[in-house]
Amino acid sequence: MTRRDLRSVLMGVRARQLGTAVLGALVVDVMTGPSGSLTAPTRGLTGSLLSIRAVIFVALGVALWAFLTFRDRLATYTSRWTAAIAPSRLVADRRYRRAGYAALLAAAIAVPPYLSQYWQEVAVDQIGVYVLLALGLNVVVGFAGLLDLGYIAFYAIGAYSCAYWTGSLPIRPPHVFNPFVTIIFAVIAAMIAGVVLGFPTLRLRGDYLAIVTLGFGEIITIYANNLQSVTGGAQGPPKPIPHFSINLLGIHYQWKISNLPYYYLLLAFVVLILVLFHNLENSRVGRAWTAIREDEVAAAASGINTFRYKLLAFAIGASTSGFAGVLFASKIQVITPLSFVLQQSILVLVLVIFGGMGSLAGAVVGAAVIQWLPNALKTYVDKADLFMYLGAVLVVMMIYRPQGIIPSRRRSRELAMAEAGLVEADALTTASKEV
Amino acid sequence: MCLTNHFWDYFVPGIANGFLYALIALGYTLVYGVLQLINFAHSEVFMSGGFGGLFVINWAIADRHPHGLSSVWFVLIGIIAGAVTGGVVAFVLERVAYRPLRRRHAPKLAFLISAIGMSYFLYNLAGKEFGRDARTMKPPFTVTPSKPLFTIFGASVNLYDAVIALSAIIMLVLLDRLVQNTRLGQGIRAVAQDADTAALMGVNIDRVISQTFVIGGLLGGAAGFLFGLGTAGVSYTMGFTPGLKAFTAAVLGGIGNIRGAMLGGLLLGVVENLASSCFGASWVDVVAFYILVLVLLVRPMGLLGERLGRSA
Amino acid sequence: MAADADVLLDVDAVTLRFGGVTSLADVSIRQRRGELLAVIGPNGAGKTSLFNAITGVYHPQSGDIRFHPFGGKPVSLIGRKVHEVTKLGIARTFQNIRLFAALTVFENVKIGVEARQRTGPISAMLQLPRRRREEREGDQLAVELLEFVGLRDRANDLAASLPYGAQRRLEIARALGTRPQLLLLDEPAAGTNPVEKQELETLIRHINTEMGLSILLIEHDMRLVMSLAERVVVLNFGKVIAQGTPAEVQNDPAVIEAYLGTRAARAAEGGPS
Amino acid sequence: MNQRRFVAAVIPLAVAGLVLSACSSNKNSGGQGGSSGGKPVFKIGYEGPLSGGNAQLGLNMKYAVQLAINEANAKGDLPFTLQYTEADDQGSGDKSPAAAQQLIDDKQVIAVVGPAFSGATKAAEPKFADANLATVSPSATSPLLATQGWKTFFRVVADDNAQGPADADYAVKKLGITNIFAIDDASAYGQPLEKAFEDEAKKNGAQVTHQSVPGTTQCQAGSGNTQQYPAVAQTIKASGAQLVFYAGYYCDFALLAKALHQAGYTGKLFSDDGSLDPKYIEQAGADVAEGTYISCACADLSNDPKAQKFAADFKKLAGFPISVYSAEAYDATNTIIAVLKELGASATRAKVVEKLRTVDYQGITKEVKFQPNGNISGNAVYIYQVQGGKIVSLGLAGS
Repeated sequence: MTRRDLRSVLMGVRARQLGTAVLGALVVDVMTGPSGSLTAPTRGLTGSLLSIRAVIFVALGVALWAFLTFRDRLATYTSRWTAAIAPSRLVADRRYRRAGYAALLAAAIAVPPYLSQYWQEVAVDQIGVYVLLALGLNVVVGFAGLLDLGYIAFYAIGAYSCAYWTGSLPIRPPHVFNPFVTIIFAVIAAMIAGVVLGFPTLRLRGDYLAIVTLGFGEIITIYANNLQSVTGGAQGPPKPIPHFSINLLGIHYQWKISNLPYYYLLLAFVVLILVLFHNLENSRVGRAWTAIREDEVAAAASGINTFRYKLLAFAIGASTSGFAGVLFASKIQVITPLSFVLQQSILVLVLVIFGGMGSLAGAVVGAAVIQWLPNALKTYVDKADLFMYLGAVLVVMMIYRPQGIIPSRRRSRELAMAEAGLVEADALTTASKEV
Repeated sequence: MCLTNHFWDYFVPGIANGFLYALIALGYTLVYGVLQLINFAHSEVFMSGGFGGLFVINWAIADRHPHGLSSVWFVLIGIIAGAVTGGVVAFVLERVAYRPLRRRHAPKLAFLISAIGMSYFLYNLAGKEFGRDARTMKPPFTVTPSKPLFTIFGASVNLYDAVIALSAIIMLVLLDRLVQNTRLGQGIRAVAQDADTAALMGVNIDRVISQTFVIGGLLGGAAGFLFGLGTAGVSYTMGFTPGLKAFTAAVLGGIGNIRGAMLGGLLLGVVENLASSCFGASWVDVVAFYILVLVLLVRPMGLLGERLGRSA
Repeated sequence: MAADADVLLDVDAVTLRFGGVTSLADVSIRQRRGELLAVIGPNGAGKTSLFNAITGVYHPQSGDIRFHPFGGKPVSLIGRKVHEVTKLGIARTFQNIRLFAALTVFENVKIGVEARQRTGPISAMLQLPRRRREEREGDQLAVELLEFVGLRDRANDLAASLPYGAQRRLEIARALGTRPQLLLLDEPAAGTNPVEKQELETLIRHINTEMGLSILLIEHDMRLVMSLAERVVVLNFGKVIAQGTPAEVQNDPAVIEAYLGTRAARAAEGGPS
Repeated sequence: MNQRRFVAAVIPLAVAGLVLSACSSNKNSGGQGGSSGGKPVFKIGYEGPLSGGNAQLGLNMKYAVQLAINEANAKGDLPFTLQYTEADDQGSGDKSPAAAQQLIDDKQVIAVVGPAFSGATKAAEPKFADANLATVSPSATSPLLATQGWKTFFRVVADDNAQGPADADYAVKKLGITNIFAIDDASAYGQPLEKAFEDEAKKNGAQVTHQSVPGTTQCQAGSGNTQQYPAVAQTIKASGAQLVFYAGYYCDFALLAKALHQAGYTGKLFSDDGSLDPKYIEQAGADVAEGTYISCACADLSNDPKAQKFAADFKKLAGFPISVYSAEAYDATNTIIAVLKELGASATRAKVVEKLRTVDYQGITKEVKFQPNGNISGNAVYIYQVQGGKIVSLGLAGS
């Protein structure tokens, strides 16, 4: 390539980047601009595109573009800076990682009492419970490479099991239990549901599995909604589900309306599950899942019962979900089928992938960030537009960091190889390749 | 009552639903054919088509009360407006949410998430700009809707259903011809069969993928308009359920397979209506799901099997 | 023909069809315990199909494949799943190497070794003592196997980073990890350079003699086949056209015809094997 | 790699946008920031769905609350300054406790309008009761809510057990219908209302066929599909019903009405306050909607000058006309303001709760007086009918 060619190519790239910057600026302008309405559908667009705002935004975009393109020194400085704080670099080093986790745990224990009640509430209802959900789905999607879009159904099964065994549903159980005890029933029920769903469907290929699980999730909600005499219908169980309590060996403790006790209970469970899953990941089972994800045929030829391991992943994911359901039900005390719709399944999937598929730390951080983000954003933007911003964040994130915030080591290797064109990025949808 | 004396009364409107599903399902199936990806944001392409068609037709009709031939023109204008909007949105969608990821060989789930993100972004943007309540579409024809156009097997067919079905049939036939007989279609089939080989043979993959998205967008957008026509309303959340149904229909017929999508759509439309007559509207999705599972257990690749290249 | 007592693998009149294509037509092959048996034949002769039929990937329409494990009753392999066949004591490698590319060399072998471990998810999660012991034993065996195939110093490298010949050896190590009685090698020398080929030849011989494993070998490299195999079976168009010692087979007119006809074509095509 | 560098360009842009919009949204939200002239600041919180599939219903109420607060401040005779604050619960039980907590944490919040939905109320009310913060819901109609013993719970809307039987009595006794097809939208609002209606209608000797038809995503956060209505219409037609009762919102009701019309159904249509909206007529079409009965536990707004002014001012503030539950939200807010006026600058949360028990405020939809369990006193249900493309009051259901 001659020098001139190179230059024209570079100019081309620059021109494209300028275009992207201007278009990006206009999109941000429209996003943050005034809204239209039923009677004035163009008010939003004209208000943001045909006003001084547009000029400001385009100017900002162009300025940024110019800044980055023509100040090479600065550009390298910024990229070095971003590289330095990029979590993957830090996380890659084991020592940093250990220290980081210890610091995180310490912060998770020490900080919440100083937060406002509101943030404590968010930390329990919206972050804590979803961290558990994300950890469970991470086993299914991240470890075993199965796309499950009906994951929230098991959460529903857990929550309704808890409601049933605590006597909150219209149908009475043979014996009423404390929510703690119902964890066992709920986990078993969710696991059975996982196996029953998985047994006929896990032989299907990735995308087909996705639609079948999606359908399963939908029908569980429909059953919950329609069977009024069993579940209470759309209103949910008529009686509030009781809070947790301990009444054992002379110790009496009742979890009540305040959030901190629930927070610590959840934290303990999350840490427990993290330890269990970490052991699992680095065991025979975890390696078998990786093998299945990478090459199902070779895995089978190495003696791995692929079907059984997939079913196992499904069952473990389902029971974690069911477990989270009990915690949720007992904390919120009120459940309705609306808590278990498809969008929730998608949300949990987003948490897992945003955090970094296959990575336990990623699932935790992803859940924390995505669940925290709307609550933090809503002070600044119109609440009705929250999901628009969330959507934009997801797209930008996937374009620039498809591996997620903290990818697992195995996953990031797979992705690096895929980027170099060596292997498929994942075995989610590739059928058993020709032998 | 179930399946017996009113069979055709349920069957006939089911066909019209089915054609709508088929139009949308094609968008899923075409993209799946060339990329092996579920385009989760296709439901928003459909929604955009609804808005595009609505604005243009409302502006075009203004205060008139169209009838006769002018009705045909208005419907045509609406379809074209919807289709063009859908096509443009699908094109942008591919550029923003797919191409950059493709360049990086991102994992499949990253595509899924970026498509979900795009879907959230688009429908909420529409809600922000156009209001969050349903908008009403002006009717392009002035007839008494209660008067059936004609009857089949004793079941009355109303004008809306007839318009939807007829437009859909024309578009489906055009698409089938396009994929079978043109160079564009050849390219799509080649990429669907084996993208690497197609690239070696000089097919511009990027362009073919872009074109595939646009074709799917045209059909989806037109369906969005027809949908708005049938219900006389368009709203920012209208994409979700029909999108889901159409996706199910595509899988039912064999995702990636054009004729499969058509068959799956029609089948789902009819099955839903019959299920409604037997079990009530709130159980329709349950029945549809059971049928899907049964079909997949017997034919794991859908009714007509998978490949876009082979059977279309 | 071997006496029934030392038969290890008995492929009995197996026919395998795909749609209208017959890959294997009435194929019968018997392998003795400890024998290194080679299967040769031109492209498309059905060699890999034979492997896939034995290992449970394909299911033949007729015929039977019986395996006589050491100290156990003979079992039919028909209708068994791939992992079951592996557990019975038959391991294989693939023509186009199929390693777990993003895992380390050590982990690849470990996956093979773990095929025979028994502890389940619960003891793994809780790190029960039994699980720890098993983990240690597995590590030890994996290291030994890596030592055996000469990859010990690369244990922590990624599988994909190994040179071609080393990947072949790693695949064999992974297969050995499942503790097979019969090892199926699908063109192990394909794509290797002469040095690597030499190493492979030595390795295969060691496996056969030192470890005492029976080996069923598909190979295109005639020199390798003639030097390693005790007996050779020749397939063409899914049929057994000859079998015997390497010397006998080499002089069989049917074999010469089959090879001359296709070898010329192959050379002209330059296609993959 | 070019792209990576570009991420640096996108993020500052987004931040800049957020800052800009934050400025503009502050400007939009009423403009009475900051405490003024030594007067104490009281905030009236609003909890409802402001994002998600039911956002429109939430917005219908939000602007009414804002309007009432703006008007009270504008009069200038208050011994305190009122401010508006809001918490989004997306209409769901999951988000509701956090939304409630947000309002509770803000010590200036003296009373709350909402929560809008029954499920959200069920999940949040224990928190409000614990904080002794009064809530006046404009729209939560589940009968269960009044049975939980929450001291802080009030609502200005009739519960389903008041409205459903009134509807049934009107349909059977007044209209003389004997064969009814009752439909609910499978939501927490429709299901109990339909049940109450069905029980009463059966008691009155009518034959009732019931079907649950999920609300559509196009209209609300339901699971239904717009395409379901033609089949439902066929079923209704085949049942030979003389009247269709719909427990749900106007948007889905309009779709059902149209499908029924196209199927050739000629019987009567009957719905409830969720459908009392001119948009029902617009979306169904005037000829389809003609003759539809709609019941509401709210007085006729169309001839009341106060209500007319409210509607006009609402449209100016919100940018869209008043809709379902706007007027109730306006009344709920004004009830709270009336209580605050009586209490003056020394009002506390506890005092507001106490005072609400005895309040008697003439709102635009009804006279607001509460029963001990928090329900509105008096079950005056009015019947409306679509006549000539307009919703016209037929007077009280019982009369």
